[in-house]
Amino acid sequence: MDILLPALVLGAIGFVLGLLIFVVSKYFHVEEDHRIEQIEAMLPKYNCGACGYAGCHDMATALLNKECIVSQCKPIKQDAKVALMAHLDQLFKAEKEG
Amino acid sequence: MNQKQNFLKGIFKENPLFVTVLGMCPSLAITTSLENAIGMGIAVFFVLVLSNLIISLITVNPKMKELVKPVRIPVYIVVIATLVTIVEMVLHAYLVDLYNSLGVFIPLIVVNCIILGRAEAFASDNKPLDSVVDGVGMALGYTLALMIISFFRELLGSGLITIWGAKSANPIQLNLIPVFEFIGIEPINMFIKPVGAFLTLGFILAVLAAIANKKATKMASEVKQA
Amino acid sequence: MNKGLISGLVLLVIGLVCGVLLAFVNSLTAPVIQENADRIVLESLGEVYEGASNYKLTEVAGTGNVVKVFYLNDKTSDETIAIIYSVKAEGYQSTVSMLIAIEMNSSNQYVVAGYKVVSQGETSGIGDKIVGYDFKMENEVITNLATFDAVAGATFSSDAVRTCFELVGLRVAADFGGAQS
Amino acid sequence: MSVSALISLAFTAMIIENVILTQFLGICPFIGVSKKRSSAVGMGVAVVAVILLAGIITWTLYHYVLSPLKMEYMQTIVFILVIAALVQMVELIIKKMSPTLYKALGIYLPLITTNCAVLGVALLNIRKDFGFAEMIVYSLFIPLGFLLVITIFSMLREKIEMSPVPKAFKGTPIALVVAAILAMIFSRFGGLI
Repeated sequence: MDILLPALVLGAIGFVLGLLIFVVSKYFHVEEDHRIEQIEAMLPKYNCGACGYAGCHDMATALLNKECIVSQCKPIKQDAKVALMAHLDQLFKAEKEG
Repeated sequence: MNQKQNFLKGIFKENPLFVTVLGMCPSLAITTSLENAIGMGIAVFFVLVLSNLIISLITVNPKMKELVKPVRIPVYIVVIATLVTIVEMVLHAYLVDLYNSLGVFIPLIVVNCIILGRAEAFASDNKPLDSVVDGVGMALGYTLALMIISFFRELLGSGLITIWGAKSANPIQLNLIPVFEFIGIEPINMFIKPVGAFLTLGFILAVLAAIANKKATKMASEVKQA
Repeated sequence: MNKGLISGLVLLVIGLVCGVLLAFVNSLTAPVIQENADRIVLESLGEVYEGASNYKLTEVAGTGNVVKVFYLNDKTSDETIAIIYSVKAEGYQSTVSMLIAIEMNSSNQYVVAGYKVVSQGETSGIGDKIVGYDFKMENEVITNLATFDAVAGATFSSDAVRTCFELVGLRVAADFGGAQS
Repeated sequence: MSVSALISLAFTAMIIENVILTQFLGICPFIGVSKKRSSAVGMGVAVVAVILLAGIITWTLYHYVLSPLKMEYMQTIVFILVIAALVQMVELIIKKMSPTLYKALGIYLPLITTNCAVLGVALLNIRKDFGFAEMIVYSLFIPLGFLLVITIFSMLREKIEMSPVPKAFKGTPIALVVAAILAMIFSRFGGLI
């Protein structure tokens, strides 16, 4: 019993929070520029703030608006950095043509 | 990347504290003595290696990875928090002095960006063995960084470095007070205080930046000559 | 299956596993932690009651100005040997905290075995003399405050100490009786 | 606890035991998000809101759920889960409800899960054995101290950006040296109480 109760409580908390987050994210979803989401997915998602922006989402927005450069992200890995730069180049090119 | 590079990158090229500047809070707070730094290093080592192992075991199966994906951050947090709590309880039971001097910074390992960062950036995309090696490298790099900071702080602040057993009859010590006396100055108490924490880390980062700058200019001139 | 339900279930499973693990480790370490904590308390209690560490310790939260009650029981017979009270009272400008140890003598009277002012913030040089001062209460029956010797010139601070003894005197009989039953 | 004791607790929490300069909690956002004054203030206000909310919730949870069930040892894991979920939900709700509030405050919320001051204050409330009133005062004035210091610090950094700094000290190193000087100043306030 001493072992079962904590497990149940922790499991229940996890279950409720998981459901809650899902429900909230569904009903409070806001349509956004999908390009930001793409860029954000390529950032490390540490949300450490070392770049000077408020989290990776904010930096992704700034990258798209050409307000900052990829190197400002401190923890990003080298190969991810190269991939992200290429991705950004493509995006900007598409913007120019379109 | 071979295993050796994977291991060494945590210590030098991607040192979590000196290069990516993550996990600064505990590294400033508990580096008042070398003993604390080593203790913190061991705690982080245990948590980081095991969390990397467990998370890579969860995500090594593509089906599981897909299943966990929408809630992966909470899952990582639960795994990390469990490991941290285990470390906390073990320290509380068997190393009370260390537990007391590290204080609230043991449970705060949970929010140390290094651990969540490695889980997200490395362990979730790599095989268990690679992840363990990565964890060992990163934890050693972090411990090394903590030891360097605390070495300077304790040395300049008290002139006496005690590594183990401060209360026992013959602790392991490095006594440099005679050197201070020879030069004719007192140990600078300020370095044990918060001021010293910021100052020491600032100067170490500056020295590392200076070395990096020098290397860059050297490389540039070599390129020019060639 | 519903996506939200799946995320909830994944967290449920992880929570269950981690909960079991934590409870298991806790069941291993909790006794050791308790023992360590008791040892530290007993060491400090040893200052007011010699040989405190030879006994089994039971801590009970007190009521009102009696902060904590420490029962020292014999390890084998579980008989209450002594009770140490942590009490506080308002002094001249601060709260005075004391530890007072009481034991029963051969004629079934409750006598003071030792006492100590643990913390105070009284006027330095006057009121703070209560630290380490001999109030002539050692080995006296707790309800007999006639021998109580106040610090000259520090009425309020001494009164706080006196109040501490009175508080203990009021409840000591019940505590000894209560612990044995 | 008397009112005067609460006031002295508030002063201690905000100035003398300043989160950043003496307790070293929340250093990462302190160094990271202090390059511009506007974002520093936004971050600071978000921290105040979240720490107060998290403090109240975790304190209640501890005293009415964990403590009766004798599960005190699980505080770390429960607290961090609740805080992380709470912050994420608040962010999503603000985003939908009020875009203006989201711009000013909401975008700083993701940083808060990795801000150790939030979990730190929640744990300290328990470790220091606070009652309800003390907990409220502590969880309000600790982040106010954060707001104060990060605002001062961001103004200093805006000036430093334009000053000739040795090349090796550019960026984080000089920021840490400035923080050291600030810490030196704040350590003197200890004499006031």
